[in-house]
Amino acid sequence: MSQSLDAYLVLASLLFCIGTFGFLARRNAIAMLMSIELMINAVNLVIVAFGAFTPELADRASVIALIVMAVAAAEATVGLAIVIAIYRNRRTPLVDEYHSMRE
Amino acid sequence: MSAQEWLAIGPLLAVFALAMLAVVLDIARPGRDRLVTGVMVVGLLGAIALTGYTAWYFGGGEVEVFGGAYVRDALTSFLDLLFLSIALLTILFSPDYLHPRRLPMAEYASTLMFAISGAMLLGAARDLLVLFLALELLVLPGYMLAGYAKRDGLSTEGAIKYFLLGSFSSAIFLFGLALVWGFAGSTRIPEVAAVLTSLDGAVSLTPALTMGLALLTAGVAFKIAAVPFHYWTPDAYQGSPTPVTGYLSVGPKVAAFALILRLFVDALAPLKADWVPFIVVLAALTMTLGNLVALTQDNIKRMLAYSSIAHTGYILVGLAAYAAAPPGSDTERAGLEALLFYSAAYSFMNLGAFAVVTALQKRTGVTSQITTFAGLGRRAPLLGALMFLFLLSLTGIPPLAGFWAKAYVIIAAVQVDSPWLIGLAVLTVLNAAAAAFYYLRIAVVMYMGEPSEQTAPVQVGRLVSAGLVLSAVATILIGLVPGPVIAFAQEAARALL
Amino acid sequence: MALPPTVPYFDIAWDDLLFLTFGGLMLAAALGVVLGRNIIRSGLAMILSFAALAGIYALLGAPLVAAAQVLIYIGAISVLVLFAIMLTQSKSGPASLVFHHQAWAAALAAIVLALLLVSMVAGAEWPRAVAERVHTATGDVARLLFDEFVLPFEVVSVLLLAAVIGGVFLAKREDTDVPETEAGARQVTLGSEPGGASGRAASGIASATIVAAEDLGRRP
Amino acid sequence: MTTDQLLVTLLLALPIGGFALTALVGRRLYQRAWIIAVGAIVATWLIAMYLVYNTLFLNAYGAQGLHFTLYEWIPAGDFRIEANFAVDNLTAALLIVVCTVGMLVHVYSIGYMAHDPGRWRFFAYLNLFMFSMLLLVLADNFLLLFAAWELVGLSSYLLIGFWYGRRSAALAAKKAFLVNRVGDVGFALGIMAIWTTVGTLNFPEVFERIPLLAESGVIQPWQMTGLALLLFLGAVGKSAQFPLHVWLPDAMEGPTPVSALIHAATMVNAGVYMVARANPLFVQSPSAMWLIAGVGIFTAILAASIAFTQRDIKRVLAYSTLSQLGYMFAALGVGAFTAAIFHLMTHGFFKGLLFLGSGSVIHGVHDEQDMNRMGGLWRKMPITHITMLIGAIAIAGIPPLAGFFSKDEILGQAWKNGFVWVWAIGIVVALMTAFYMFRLMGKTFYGPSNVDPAVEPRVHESPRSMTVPLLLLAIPSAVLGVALGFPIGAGLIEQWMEPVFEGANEVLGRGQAEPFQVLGLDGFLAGASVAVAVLGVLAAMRLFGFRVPLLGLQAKPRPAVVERLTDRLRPLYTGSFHKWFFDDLNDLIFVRAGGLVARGLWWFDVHIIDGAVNGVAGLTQRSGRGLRHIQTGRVQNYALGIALSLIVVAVGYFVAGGR
Repeated sequence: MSQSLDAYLVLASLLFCIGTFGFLARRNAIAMLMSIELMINAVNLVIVAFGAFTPELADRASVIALIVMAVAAAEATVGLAIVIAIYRNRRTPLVDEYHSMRE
Repeated sequence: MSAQEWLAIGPLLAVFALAMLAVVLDIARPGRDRLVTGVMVVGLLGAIALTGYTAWYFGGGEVEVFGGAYVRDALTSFLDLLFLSIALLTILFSPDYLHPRRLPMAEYASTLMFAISGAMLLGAARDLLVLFLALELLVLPGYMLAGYAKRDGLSTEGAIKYFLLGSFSSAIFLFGLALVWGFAGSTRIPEVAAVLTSLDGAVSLTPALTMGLALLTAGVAFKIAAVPFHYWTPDAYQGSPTPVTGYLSVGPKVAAFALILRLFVDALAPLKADWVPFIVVLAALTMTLGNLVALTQDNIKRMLAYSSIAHTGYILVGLAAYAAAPPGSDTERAGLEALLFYSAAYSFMNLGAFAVVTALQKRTGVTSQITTFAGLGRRAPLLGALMFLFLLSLTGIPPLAGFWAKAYVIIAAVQVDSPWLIGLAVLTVLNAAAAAFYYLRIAVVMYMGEPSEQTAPVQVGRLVSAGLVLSAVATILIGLVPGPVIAFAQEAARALL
Repeated sequence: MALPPTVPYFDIAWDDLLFLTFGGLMLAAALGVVLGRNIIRSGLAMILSFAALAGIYALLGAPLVAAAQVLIYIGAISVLVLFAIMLTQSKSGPASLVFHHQAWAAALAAIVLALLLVSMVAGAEWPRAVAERVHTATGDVARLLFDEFVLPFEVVSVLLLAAVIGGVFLAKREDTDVPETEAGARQVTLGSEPGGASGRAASGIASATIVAAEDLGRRP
Repeated sequence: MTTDQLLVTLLLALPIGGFALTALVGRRLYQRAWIIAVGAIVATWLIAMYLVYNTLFLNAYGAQGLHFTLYEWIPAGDFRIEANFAVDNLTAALLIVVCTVGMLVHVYSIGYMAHDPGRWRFFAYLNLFMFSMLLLVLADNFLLLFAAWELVGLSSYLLIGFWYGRRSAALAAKKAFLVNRVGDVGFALGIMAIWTTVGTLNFPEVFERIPLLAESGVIQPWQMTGLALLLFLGAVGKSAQFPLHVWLPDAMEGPTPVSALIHAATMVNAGVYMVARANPLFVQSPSAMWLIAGVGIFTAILAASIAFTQRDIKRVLAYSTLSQLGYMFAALGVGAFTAAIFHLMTHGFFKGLLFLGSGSVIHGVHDEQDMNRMGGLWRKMPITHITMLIGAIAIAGIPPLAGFFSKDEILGQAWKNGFVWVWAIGIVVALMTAFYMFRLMGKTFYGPSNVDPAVEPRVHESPRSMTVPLLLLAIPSAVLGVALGFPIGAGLIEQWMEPVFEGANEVLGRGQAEPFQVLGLDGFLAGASVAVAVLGVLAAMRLFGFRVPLLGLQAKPRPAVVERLTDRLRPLYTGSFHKWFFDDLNDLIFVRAGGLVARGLWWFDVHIIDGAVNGVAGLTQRSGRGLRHIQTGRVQNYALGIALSLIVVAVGYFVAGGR
């Protein structure tokens, strides 16, 4: 099982969908952000898994995974900064209460 | 690295340098907004000159840098010039909006430069990983620009909506990239294309590629704001500070099309028969819904947001024409040319329209309701005339840029011998006609509406005037003498095929 | 001491056991993240999930990635997230309503997406994949980073710089008093005087901002 | 570039240069803002006349005319589009009308707009319009024609809305633009269809290949009909035919010279010109021709019936224009292309004259347009009176003035080509035309004065810059018919147009026109049209008054009789007076229903997810999770929309990938 690429991919897919669910269902901006982190981690798992089972990708997968982590860090920084900024205006982290613009 | 290679990445390095210079200047001389603006304008003009020189130096040839991850060809130069012009115009339009609201220029300029460098990198990347990074470098600063008026509830609301949905779509896009990468075994685009070509249509789509394509399609459709992935656009556009809205409506959009060119047209071209139906459907939905909803809007920024969605649809028609044409045909190239030409024409006229809104909002407290424009034709005849010009071009009236852009796209679609594409062309014509309704509505309000009492005179700053004139001249010139732009677009399209 | 080749009684390989343990832990923790009613617990569950993922990376023979996972995610991102949670908690404690009312639809969408993804993965063939796991040499990774991937590496540094510059601006507290907001100025038309009306109309949001700022200032 | 090519280029360069210059420096010329614009147009006129002389009289460019390419728009591949122009006999005929009326309107405007502070803008727009119109008649390919088509629409928009401070003017301008836009869609689609079927847009090549393609069956008859009808839709919009006629009467909100230039003599003729230009295409589809004839003659009678009861002098003329344009389309439809162009020319002159005359009247009575507040003006405005009388006789179709020849030609051809019903309706329209024109004359110039007593003493003849153009226009209105149309069926116009419509006539099976027989069918037809015209004139004279001082002829108006007639025909009167309720109908169908559809779709966009979500929310509440009512948060809705779309796309790929 641990020797099969498919197993890791299935695992990653499930993690991705859990993240998707969290993103679609949670009201808290930070919870949504965490869900996105889960999704990105799922993709990273896919990348590392490919590397582990494909000789010419083996080293490259590690590099790519590291870079994706850095991107995720940058994204988290920006996201949290925006969350803090809007919290100052609205006093709530609940995204569904930001609805001044619609239609 | 050889001197040639340094020259090839020169424009990109220049923009990076500008981004950092803005911050350094602010540290050395805090609060000197005009200094920052001046340095940015001069720097961007220099970067434009450098890009022009580079384009001339390399001509139709191409140079690969970083072992093939970065390429400087005609397409890169075309897009670089376009992005740099967008940056220059945005910088010109911004101080008049930021200053009265006490928003600092340095961080703004720096963030904008980072975003532009991301856009430029998107147009030059021949590596899946670089494409992803460039995309993030484009959009992350974009989120921050959207929320730049951080004390403004609407701005931060737009930013968080844009950020959350954008990150969601980035994750989807990344998943797609990973699957394609795992299948093809390389991040380099030529190698990916080679692997996909070797499939040779025997098995058209393996399950892995199917899912990869689906995720990638959804990802890029979000970035260009194609219906039904467009939901973020109106809110993000309405909330953002107006000059940022102008930038968002062209910069990230054209850059996302650059991504499409490098990814779908370059790497995934062997599968184009598989993805073209989705482009056709997206184009049809996008232009129709964008136009219909724009008809009902009362907020000018929101109206222009929906209108920009409609324009995305028109640009997609060019892509569809490329994808539906038989490989290697002239028609194939015509589609790409139309896409590039439309992007260029659209950038100038749309930025111009937003710049007029920005100019009106120099005074704080001026809303972006359509009533803001009431009587503008009499209060500020020149500003009104310019707005009218941009609106006419957006409507597609000859001889302005917008007319040829639409004509080009339509002709490219019609040339493809396919009922679907002809249907799409017909739909484009119908949509272009319908669009006149809401563009003219603004014109009528401008010339007919009664301005409210005690209207203060409209004052247009020098920088904004310069930017407006530049946009107007570009809109008129591209319309009157489209030849050079088309020739350039042709060369750029040839670089892809 | 040598372990038996398979797990006693269960007759599965040790690797498989680790895989199941880490995988199960990761998914369970992830579910905890999205389902947890208390946002702080969600944050802690996320750390657990990331840690389990680091274990899987190690199992996959990518120790460098595993190490980075621990350092970057658990060390940096999670802490950042926890800080943000602290900063944005209203005094009434965790929101009593965790899910948006479309949670059912969201669950349905996620399940359909999972079905699609899993069926794809099950049916997929990867032309380059081999049956046996291959191991990564850390030295090669470093070499690649400065050779084939030098451009991405440089771009990442620019990206982080951009994020920091913008992020600091957005998150830092302002000393200025009256915010100029379009939301506040909604009812104000073109003709009104610049100072008075728009300022008055915006005062609601202004006070909210000031309260928020004070509140933040009081926190450790 | 040869001299002639240079001249054609100048023909375009002068007006656009005049536009640019006037726009730039016109404001600083104050009272003399007209100087550049009028100078440019006079020069244009001289060049145009030289070209016309070369083309029509010297036949200097051969039967095919002068064709040349100014520059190539896109110089590569099969994607080539050129800026190419042509001057042939048809173009020359149009140049006569466009340039002459255009020049006279420019001169007239010097006086008419003398007191308007925005006059520099007006002259700039006028020049822009002249450029567009010249581009339209000179263009030698469909795309260029389309560009000019849009440009005349734009300049017409600017001119109708010239007094944009008036709400009605701005609305009329918008209406004109948008209604035209509907027609343009058809035109654009037609051009696309030509591109796909023929593979080129250049006129000579398209018209050469079309008959061959039709013969070989590459283009099926139904496709040909569709093609023709799409193009015709464009013509319907621009030339204001039923049902897109609604914009023209409203367009009278523009300054009167504009009405004369654009809405009588030039732009509205663009549709007629285009159909005539594309005659090789239209003759391939008999059913399309039949429809064109039907639409034309229906518009003619509809508009004439409305003109009966209108009170606004310009509106009467506007409906009369519609009606005459209807005649032209009827002529095109029955295959009488030459007659259509002939009528286009004569109508351009006498309707331009009538409009300018009405402008003079309005100017004289201080901006009053209601005919019930005029009367007795013949004595105070003698030149205006005489010239308008010439115009009225011309349009009524009384020989030997211009209208008789062209109108008779149309009616005669309709009968001879087997369209007796067109002839029958046409003859009724002729009766009505004569009647309402002399109703206009009676109410305005004869009869007792109803002018506002405050204004009465100050009523005066217009300045010379206005009366001279009237006099100059009266000449062609009087003699053009004889000059071109006599002898009937073999006049100059027939010779000129013969090479243009040769192919079409061949397809329709027309041989050489037979000589006119006074005692045969020709005589009967001519007699009939003269008879009805005279009848109409006499009836109007009896009811609304008449006076010819030299001959001692005079008649008093009989308002009582008019009143009685009106009462007896009340429903007809009401219908006519309210323009048969077309505007209300349009409002109902297009504005209301269109708005409804748009709103519905907008609602769909905004609420579809909401709706689904709210449904789910209701379900959730019932299932007892105790969720409180929350306001709808958008981001999650958006995200769900994106996720669902992703699923649809993925499923789509799975299904499509299975091929």
